[in-house]
Amino acid sequence: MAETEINLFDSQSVAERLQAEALIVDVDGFEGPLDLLLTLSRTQKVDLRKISVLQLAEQYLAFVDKAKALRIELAADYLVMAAWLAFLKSRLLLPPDPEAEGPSAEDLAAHLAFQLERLEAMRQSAAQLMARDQLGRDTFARGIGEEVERVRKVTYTASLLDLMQAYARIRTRDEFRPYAFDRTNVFTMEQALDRMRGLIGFAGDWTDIVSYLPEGWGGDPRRRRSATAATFAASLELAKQGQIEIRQSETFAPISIRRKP
Amino acid sequence: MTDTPETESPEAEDHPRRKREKTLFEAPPIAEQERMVEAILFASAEPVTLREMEERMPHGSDPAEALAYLRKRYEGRGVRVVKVGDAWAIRTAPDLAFLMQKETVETRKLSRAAIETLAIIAYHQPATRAEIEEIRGVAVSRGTIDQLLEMEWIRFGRRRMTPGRPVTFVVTQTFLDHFSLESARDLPGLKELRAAGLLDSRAMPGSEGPGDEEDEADPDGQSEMFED
Amino acid sequence: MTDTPETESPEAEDHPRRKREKTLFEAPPIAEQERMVEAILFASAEPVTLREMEERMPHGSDPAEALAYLRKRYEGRGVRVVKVGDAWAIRTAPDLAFLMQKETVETRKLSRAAIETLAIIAYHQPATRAEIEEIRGVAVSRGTIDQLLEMEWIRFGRRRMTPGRPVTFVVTQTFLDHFSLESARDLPGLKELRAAGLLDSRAMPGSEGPGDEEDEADPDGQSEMFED
Repeated sequence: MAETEINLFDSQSVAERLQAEALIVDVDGFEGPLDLLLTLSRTQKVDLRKISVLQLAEQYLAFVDKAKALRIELAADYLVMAAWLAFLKSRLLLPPDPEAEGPSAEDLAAHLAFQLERLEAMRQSAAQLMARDQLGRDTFARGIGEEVERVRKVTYTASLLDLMQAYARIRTRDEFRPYAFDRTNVFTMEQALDRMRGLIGFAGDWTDIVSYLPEGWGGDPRRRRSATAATFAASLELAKQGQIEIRQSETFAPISIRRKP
Repeated sequence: MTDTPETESPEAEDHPRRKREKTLFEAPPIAEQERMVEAILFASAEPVTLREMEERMPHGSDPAEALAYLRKRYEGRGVRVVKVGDAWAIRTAPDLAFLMQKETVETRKLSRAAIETLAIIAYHQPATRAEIEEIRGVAVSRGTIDQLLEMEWIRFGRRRMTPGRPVTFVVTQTFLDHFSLESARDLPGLKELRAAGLLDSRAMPGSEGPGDEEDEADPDGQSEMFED
Repeated sequence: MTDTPETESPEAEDHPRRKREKTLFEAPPIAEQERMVEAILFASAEPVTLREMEERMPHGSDPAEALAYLRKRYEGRGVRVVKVGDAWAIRTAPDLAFLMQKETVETRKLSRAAIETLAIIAYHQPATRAEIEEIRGVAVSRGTIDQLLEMEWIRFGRRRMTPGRPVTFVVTQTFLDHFSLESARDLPGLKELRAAGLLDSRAMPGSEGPGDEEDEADPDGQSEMFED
């Protein structure tokens, strides 16, 4: 282990030293612990498949130690990797425990080597990809595009008969139309509001809001419902504006209002 | 292709045109120059002058000659090399212009909502949207009105001089032409529709003929129709 | 040229391909069809599929055959007919890039993370974010994926049928076009990587993490990758 450390931090070429310093000063310059491991593994100058994971783990742990000594904050990912490598290292150094469950240290080491090799392969592939002829740099598309004009023309037709039948349909529908929004039986809140604004000046005492219903709206249940709802909503609006007070003694009891004194 | 120089020779600037046999660097073969002109014309966003071609091509090139070959090559092809002002460009052969336009014509029957809206406007014009909704008993979607406007079967009329000054719709000349009508007044009234067997239910009070009068006369909520 | 129909015949839709001799309307001669394919490809900056060509060409045309002639005609020329996924385009010959300095578009410099992410998606597609992170050993920032999506080099693929139904990413036609690839199969070194097992999904021994989803993913992935 001491040898490795020396190898990494003491007996380096200037370039390597600069690189190592760059590692330490700027952990974020690395794209994660795998990237750092890959860089470290390159110093072994061997086939990634034959890499000594033990040695690699030692280099990594040394790096983390060194970085800590420099009081550089290490990202959690790096520390997790360090812990994992320390674990792996202990497993590799100790004789295998026949009782132990789970994958062997060799399997774990092989997987790490695979991950590194795969990352390296992707790096190389990315470089090969970027070295290909690129559109806009090496090859070019037509400069003066003559885009196809999409002319989607939809013509609608209707005959005079269609028109007349449609009109006849509408005009004769009143007798049997299933549903139509019939305004004759709707009393709007605006109407109620207008009405109450005119009347509220006289309401010094508590008065049941039912008495505010417009004339002719108290009989037919549909009309009464609409007028009551509108009047109630209008009362709330007026209360909100601070013009009136509302009270109700209990649930479903009559609602009374009066002008705000 | 093999002897294409990768960059222009350094003397390219002060080289006198058409004297390439005297230059130090051999110009590329004319076939190669033709390829170059082809690529330049293809990729340029604007027509290219001979001068611009020469500036971009290797030292000693003769774009005019290369262009002449290229033009010949494209004769009768799907695209042609054409002169635009004093510059050159590749353009689609005029007889193939139809390929650059894909027209699909579809004839559809007008939707029920549209035809009803149209009918109401035709019979009641000028009609506001509120009136149309009143008569149809359902809301009129913006799309329906837009469609009829786009077809130029209806247009905006004068604003109604009532609170809110709602816009009104009236039918257009295009509408009248399509339905072979002289005027909207020629539309058959309900009585005639009934006589023609298009209406088989009983007469509605006041539904004698088309036009605004009829609406006013109709007691069934019509007064509210014009509340706006 | 004279007998080119100006519009598609009404039966164009339900016409079975490659049986043009049986149709009512004679297809244009193949030389004429070649001109049409030429015009269509020249006009479009984007690759055009055979289907799109067929839709635009007269009834009974066989753009595939016409295209074969056209490719041959443009062999060795300044522009080439290239295949991009299941579409076709005309592009300048790469050896003439030196002429195009003026046309060169300054591409945004991609970060190392973006380039690697792109490569991982291209070689492993469809790839989930978790897989990309597994390979790179570091979290993929949202911005990286967004940038690639925005450049239209990647798009969303089918969701993986594993718990959480993660989204996958695949490369696009624009990507293939940009890197002069006929299909994702032509990615450099793909065969070697596969032979070396470096495109296998191999889970960390003893973990049941990404391994599970990847097992199922593979057949799916292959089909999507080779869907052209």
